[in-house]
Amino acid sequence: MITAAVVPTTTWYLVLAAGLFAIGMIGVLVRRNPLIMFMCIELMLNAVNLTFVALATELTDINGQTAVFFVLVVAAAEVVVGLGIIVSIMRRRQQATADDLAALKG
Amino acid sequence: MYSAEAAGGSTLSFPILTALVLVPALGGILTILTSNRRPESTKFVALVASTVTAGLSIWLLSSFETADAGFQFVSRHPWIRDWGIGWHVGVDGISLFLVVLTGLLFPLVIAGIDPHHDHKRYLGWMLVLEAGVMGSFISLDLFLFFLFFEIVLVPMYFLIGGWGYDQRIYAATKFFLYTMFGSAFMLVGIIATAVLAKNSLGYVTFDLVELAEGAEFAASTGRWLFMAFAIAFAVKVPLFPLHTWLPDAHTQAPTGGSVILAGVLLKLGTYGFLRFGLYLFPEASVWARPLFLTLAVVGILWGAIAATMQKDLKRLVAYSSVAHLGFIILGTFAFTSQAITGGVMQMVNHGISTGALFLLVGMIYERRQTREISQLKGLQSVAPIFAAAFMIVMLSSIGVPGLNGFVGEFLILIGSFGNARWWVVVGATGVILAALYLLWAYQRVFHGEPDEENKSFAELRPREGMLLLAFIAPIVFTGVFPKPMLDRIEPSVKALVTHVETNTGRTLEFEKKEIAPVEHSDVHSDTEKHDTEKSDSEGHGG
Amino acid sequence: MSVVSFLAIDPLLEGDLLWTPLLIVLVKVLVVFVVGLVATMLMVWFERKAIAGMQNRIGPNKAGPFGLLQTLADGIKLFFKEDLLPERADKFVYRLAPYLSFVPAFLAFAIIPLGGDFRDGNGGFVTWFGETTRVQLADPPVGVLFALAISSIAVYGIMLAGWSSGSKYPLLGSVRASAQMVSYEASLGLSLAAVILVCGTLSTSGIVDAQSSLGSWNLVATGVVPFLIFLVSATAELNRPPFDLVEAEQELVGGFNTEYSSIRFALFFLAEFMNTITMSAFIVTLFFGGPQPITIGGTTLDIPLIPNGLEGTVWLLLKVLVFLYIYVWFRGTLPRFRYDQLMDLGWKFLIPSSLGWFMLLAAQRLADDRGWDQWIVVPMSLAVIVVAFVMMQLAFRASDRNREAEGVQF
Amino acid sequence: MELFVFVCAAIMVLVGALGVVLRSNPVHAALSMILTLFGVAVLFVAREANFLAAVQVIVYAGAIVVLFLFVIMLLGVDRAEDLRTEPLGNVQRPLALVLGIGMFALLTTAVVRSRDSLRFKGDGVKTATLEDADGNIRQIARSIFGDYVVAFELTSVLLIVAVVGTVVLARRRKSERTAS
Amino acid sequence: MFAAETLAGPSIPWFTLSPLLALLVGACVLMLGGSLLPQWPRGLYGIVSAATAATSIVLCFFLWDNLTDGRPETIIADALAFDHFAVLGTITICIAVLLASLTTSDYLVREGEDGPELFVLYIAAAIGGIVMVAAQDLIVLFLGLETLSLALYVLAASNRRREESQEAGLKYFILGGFSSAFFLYGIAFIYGATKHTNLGRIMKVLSTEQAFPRNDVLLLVGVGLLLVGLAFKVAAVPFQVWTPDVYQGAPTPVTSFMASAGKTAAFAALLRVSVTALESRVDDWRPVVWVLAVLSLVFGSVLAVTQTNVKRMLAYSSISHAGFILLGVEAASHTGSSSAGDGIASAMTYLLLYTVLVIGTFTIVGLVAGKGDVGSNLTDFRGLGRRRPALALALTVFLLAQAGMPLTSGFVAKFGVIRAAVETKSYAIAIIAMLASVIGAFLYLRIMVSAWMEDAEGEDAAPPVPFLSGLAVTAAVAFTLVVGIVPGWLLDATRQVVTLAGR
Repeated sequence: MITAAVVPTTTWYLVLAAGLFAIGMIGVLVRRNPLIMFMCIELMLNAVNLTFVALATELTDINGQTAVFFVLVVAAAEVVVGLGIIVSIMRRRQQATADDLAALKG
Repeated sequence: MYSAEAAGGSTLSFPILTALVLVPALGGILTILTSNRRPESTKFVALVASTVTAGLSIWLLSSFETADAGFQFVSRHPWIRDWGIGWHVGVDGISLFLVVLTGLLFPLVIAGIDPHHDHKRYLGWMLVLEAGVMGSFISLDLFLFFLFFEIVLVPMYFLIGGWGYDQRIYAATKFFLYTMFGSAFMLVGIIATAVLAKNSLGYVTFDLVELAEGAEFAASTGRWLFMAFAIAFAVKVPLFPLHTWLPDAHTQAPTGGSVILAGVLLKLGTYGFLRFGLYLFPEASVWARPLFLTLAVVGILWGAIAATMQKDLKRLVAYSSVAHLGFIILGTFAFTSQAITGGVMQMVNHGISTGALFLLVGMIYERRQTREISQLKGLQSVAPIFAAAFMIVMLSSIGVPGLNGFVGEFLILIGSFGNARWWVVVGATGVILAALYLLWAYQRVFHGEPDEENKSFAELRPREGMLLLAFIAPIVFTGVFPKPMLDRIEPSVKALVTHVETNTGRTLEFEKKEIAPVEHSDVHSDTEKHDTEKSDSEGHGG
Repeated sequence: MSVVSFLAIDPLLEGDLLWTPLLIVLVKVLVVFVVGLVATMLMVWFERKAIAGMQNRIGPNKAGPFGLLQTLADGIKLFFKEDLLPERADKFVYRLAPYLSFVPAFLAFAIIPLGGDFRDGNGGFVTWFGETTRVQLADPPVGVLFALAISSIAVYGIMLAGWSSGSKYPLLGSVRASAQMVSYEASLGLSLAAVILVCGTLSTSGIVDAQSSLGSWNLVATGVVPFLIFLVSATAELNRPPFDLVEAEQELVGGFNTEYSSIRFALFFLAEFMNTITMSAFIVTLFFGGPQPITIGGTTLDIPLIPNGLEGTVWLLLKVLVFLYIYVWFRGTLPRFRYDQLMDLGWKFLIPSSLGWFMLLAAQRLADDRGWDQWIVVPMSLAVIVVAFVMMQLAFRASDRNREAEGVQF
Repeated sequence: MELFVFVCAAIMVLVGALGVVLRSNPVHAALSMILTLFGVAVLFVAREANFLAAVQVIVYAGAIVVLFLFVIMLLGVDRAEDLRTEPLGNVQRPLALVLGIGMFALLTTAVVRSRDSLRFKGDGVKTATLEDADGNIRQIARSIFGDYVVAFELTSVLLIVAVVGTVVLARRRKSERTAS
Repeated sequence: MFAAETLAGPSIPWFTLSPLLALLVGACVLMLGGSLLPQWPRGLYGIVSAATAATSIVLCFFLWDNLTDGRPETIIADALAFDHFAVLGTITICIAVLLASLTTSDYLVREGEDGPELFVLYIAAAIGGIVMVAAQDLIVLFLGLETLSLALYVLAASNRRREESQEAGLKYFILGGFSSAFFLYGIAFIYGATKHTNLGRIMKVLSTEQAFPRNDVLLLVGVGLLLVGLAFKVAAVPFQVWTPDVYQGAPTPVTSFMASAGKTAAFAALLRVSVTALESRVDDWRPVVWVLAVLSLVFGSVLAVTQTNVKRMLAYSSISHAGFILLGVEAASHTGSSSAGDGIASAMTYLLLYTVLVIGTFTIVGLVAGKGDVGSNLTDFRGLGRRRPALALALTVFLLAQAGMPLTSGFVAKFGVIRAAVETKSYAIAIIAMLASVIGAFLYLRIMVSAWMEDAEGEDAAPPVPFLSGLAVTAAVAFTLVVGIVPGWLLDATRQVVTLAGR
């Protein structure tokens, strides 16, 4: 079978996570649909999770994994609240984008 | 010299200074609490409070030990122990007459000038203002001083903004921001002073006497700190080029406000220079001397020239204030006891005469609803007594011998001629200019044939006459017989000058033959002069 | 290595890869897949036949003996039908959805112990061709969670199918179905938690291993309540009657798959029946000892003639059949729920009850560990539950009143 | 094998993430996100975090994205937006790109530069073994109920907030309905 | 197959947690009561909520006394710190809950609504905030932060009749989530660099590590990300973009709560993390704080002046206040000097005083704005001095205090931080701060001018000030003045917050 000469190290994971984080960040900055922006935030959280898990193995310390567990809980709660807000605002106006929300200037 | 133990030559068991602050403050609160439906009760309360204060200040004057140079009636109580802040108050010859002036001016203003609307709030603010001013003059704690210094802003702001003329809000805001801008530096300076003094004192304190006598700063540190204080005072004085708020504030303020502003508020700055500049940072103030002398002279000339060009009578008086205060600063930074004594005298004199001038301008406005010089004409023929009163006050302001203005100005010029000759020479032209613009204004307003509108100009009413008399009496008395005042001022001033001399190791006094001190600082080093210019330009930038 | 360990902790895959074990694994995969398909076919036949019996009909009887090949025939027919693609459909998702529905159904089956010898501490291992293994496609260490994860993915198939059809009825049907599935997943998970609590492991083979005798079947060990809740939730999860609102023809035409036809429709159909089988097997695994033979008081009912290695499979089959019959029975007898009743049942009854029961078990467990007096613990926990229940009922009543008085929508 | 898994998962993650950012249709974006989530879950498994992988799928794929889809479908915002006409301004998009790349560069530098300095080691992460299949879970449990018990209890408050918050946001009174 | 080993959790000092537990009980009572008894008397929810907070405050006083004898310690597996710092923060946040509950009660009446939800959210947010204040572990801190933030998002969006409110909620939410991600990534990096999320252990690791050549890149990037996250929460420039919109859009009582409790918690966390865990890296993060402080001071004040809406003005002014508090943080960073503690003490004192001030101010703004928070423009304040002299006077006191006038608590607060800065020889920043406060003063003057010196076009009959709001305002004014006149006791007390647990 494949005798893998190259084994992905922790750094690979961390760089991948960094990439994911950056993509999420760009997404938040360029997209104007609040739902998508929100998804991008979730991507960023996922990048953090990946970082934690990769580090936990590298440091041989379980607490990194525990942290991910809490992040998952937080993400879930955040989604509930965030979608609640989005629904309550979009129920008024379909197709609201972040730029349309201009009742508040700035 | 000054020390906490030796202080208090005259001891009263009654905490008279504390009372001087508390009585008007409580009066102010009481005024606010009086019923809306009975305006006369409001005025009564306010009058009682201010009169009691006046009485107290007279009592203070009478029990003042003439020969004692130290602080008297000292009262000390810890307040915020954590920060080394205490209620430390006392008066000496320098502050005595300012306190008395404050005590006497307020009842006159309250009794004599009608604010036209919202009496209750007006009187309330007036009394709070009085408390603040009193507090500033008697504080011997840096923190306490700053506190009162700032508190004064609020009532003054409301007085100008609430009862002033058309541009009142602009003027009030300008006044507030300028002063606060200065205080910002002062607060940092105060804190830095206390904190840095910890190195030599071993503990943090804001006590003026302890700091002045005990703390030692490196020369450069002292200079920075001094400049921080100086900016605040320079704004308040106001010293050129920070004076631009003053004409606006004076012009837009209600008459009462103008009188108080000119009478006592501006003195906070000049007093501050003496008390917190010279006393606290002798070395630095000697170092900064050329700068301030120059600014003072420029202020004198600028004020005079600007006054000449004014069309508004009140603005003219306001600019004359700038010039007068330049003299006071000139005297202060001459560092001779004569000149400083003259400066202190002049503070009081200016308070009285310019206050009276504003009062008179206010009366003109009451009658004519205008202050434009061009609109006024020939008032002398319709209201001769009024014109006479105006004349006396104006002459006092010019500094004609026999009236109080002369004594102060003369002392300043004589005292500083020795060691600040060229500045004096230039500054003295300000006296001539003052005569010029005031007399010219008088001529335009009072001489000639009254036109239709000025025909009905009413003569001085008895009540107004009484009020003016209260101003004119001290003008004449001091002009003829200044000795009692000088006796009380001089010891403290001498002590102050000695303090400066011992701390700088230089002789400033009694070197009138030579222009030594000037050379002194010239000789001192070229770099130092350089520094002066630098901080000068920085002062402009700020 | 670690990836492998997730899919199957299997001695076969430890160390170097050799051909024999790989072959065994491949065979396992193939067998499970084929058995799955065939079982589905039979299940359809079984259901039709059984319901026909209940309704005094004959049912399919033409194709093959007893109509056994009817499903096959239907399948072939569907396979050759035209594949319709609605114009307003989101083409990619429309094509993807059936697979999203079909694949999880089979994946979930992978973790069910299909047999093996669990007696005498054997741990379910059997030895074939000199290799020791489990009769189970994969045994991930988080097996139960894996099942939950898979079942939560199954939602997507339905949801996306409805959405991508580009038509209102399928959309409504799919939203209904997925809401229903998400809701009941909560109570499903909570009753599952009771099992995990009692067994102390997440691995399915571990759970089976723990149920060595009738008394230690989780049905008994957890008290019957979690099982009942699980059964009800599972039925709802499967969108089967009486919770088959997805396909409420009167309201929604045909539900989420209205627009589908041909082989894609067949895939949904297949997935549904496959899910039923998987769920039954799962119930058996969790609560009825899976392939464990029935053991009462140390006496094991031994099926003669069948070797121990295969006997487990037979037991499993028997037990699963019971549940399959129960599902058919449900279908034949129970009327359909109304949607609000469905949600009320799920949120207001099943979830609180399963949570309450879980707490009770946990308290029990704690008391055991710490050696507390059971006579105090049990009444106290019961009292707490009763109080909570009463309060909840009061709250429901209050909210009903509010709804009427103020017109609160929710 | 490891490499293969990593590369596959990484591609899933990145393609999914790009899909979220670039796809114009919210539903497709959500589906892309599922791809990413699965990729991350696979990577979790590759890093011995079996429990987390399962939880990741259950919570994210099973609940979060479903909620997203619900919202998209309920609000009817599922039509594709034209990305070009998104009112972004001329500066913002390149600026965001630059920022994002800068962030990526920064983070990458950080992790690469410090790859040898991760020298603090803990007590070890238990992997699933034949003998102790639940080792990882037990370890996490010990950590949650030991060192992080406060955090765990706090999650209850967090969830209460979420629930109460949703009630606040969702509840409508008759008066509002008629008003709006 | 029962697990052989039983789990022995950490011991839990119940009494130490009592303020938190009291809040929790209060929230439960509100929720249960609210759902079980359909018709509560109006205002009762608010009173229960306020009483809960008051109980918590009282318990805090007991704890404070206990601590005076004992030493600060870390509790529950070192996850929470129990020290004066934490107790003071708890008191501050509870005061915010107390006052905001009172005013919210009237707000609900004004809006024609009722219900316990907002109060539950206040209390839950407070719990999150208190945990942040006491958190000795980054993960715990993060959860506290999220609890607080989520509650605030909802609160901001809670007025469903006003679109601005919901927009505020959405904006706050998106940007808040964004910043949380940064914060969390920072935690991950710090964890990577030190293997710990516990502040005390991080500190130990970092301080013992100094001996051999160190590679701090990961740690520093982590700290940077962490600071970005926290700077978002405290609304420091350049991470302030959300503040004006959210402050303006959110219901006014909520704004006041946000500005007080939210800021307190975030700043306390910032202080604790930076001073405890990152003590040995002060030189690295101090410049960041310095820059943040200066930018916040300058931009907060300058931008405030250009606004015409009072809520927006106050939002910008709160940014400027954040700059002031950062001044304290900066001072606290000079850990080597003997006066670093003054930074901590002064920042915490500032937060306490600002809490009361800002709630008082916003309460009055809310009362003036009236139903639907419509009238919060500067023009709406015209003639307030004539219509409602008492209210205008109270507003004046608050504004003067915010401007830092002597004899008000605002002066004590500013004096404290300036002093701390000066003691650590940060003269430049001290002067910038004072100048910023001058610019800020202009802003407060504008409001005062509107209230006192300009007259409204139409003299409408002013509705009376509702009782509970009046109570809150009176209490706040009294506190502001009392502290301004006799601050000694407070300073004596807050001096003790310097000793952080586990440091």
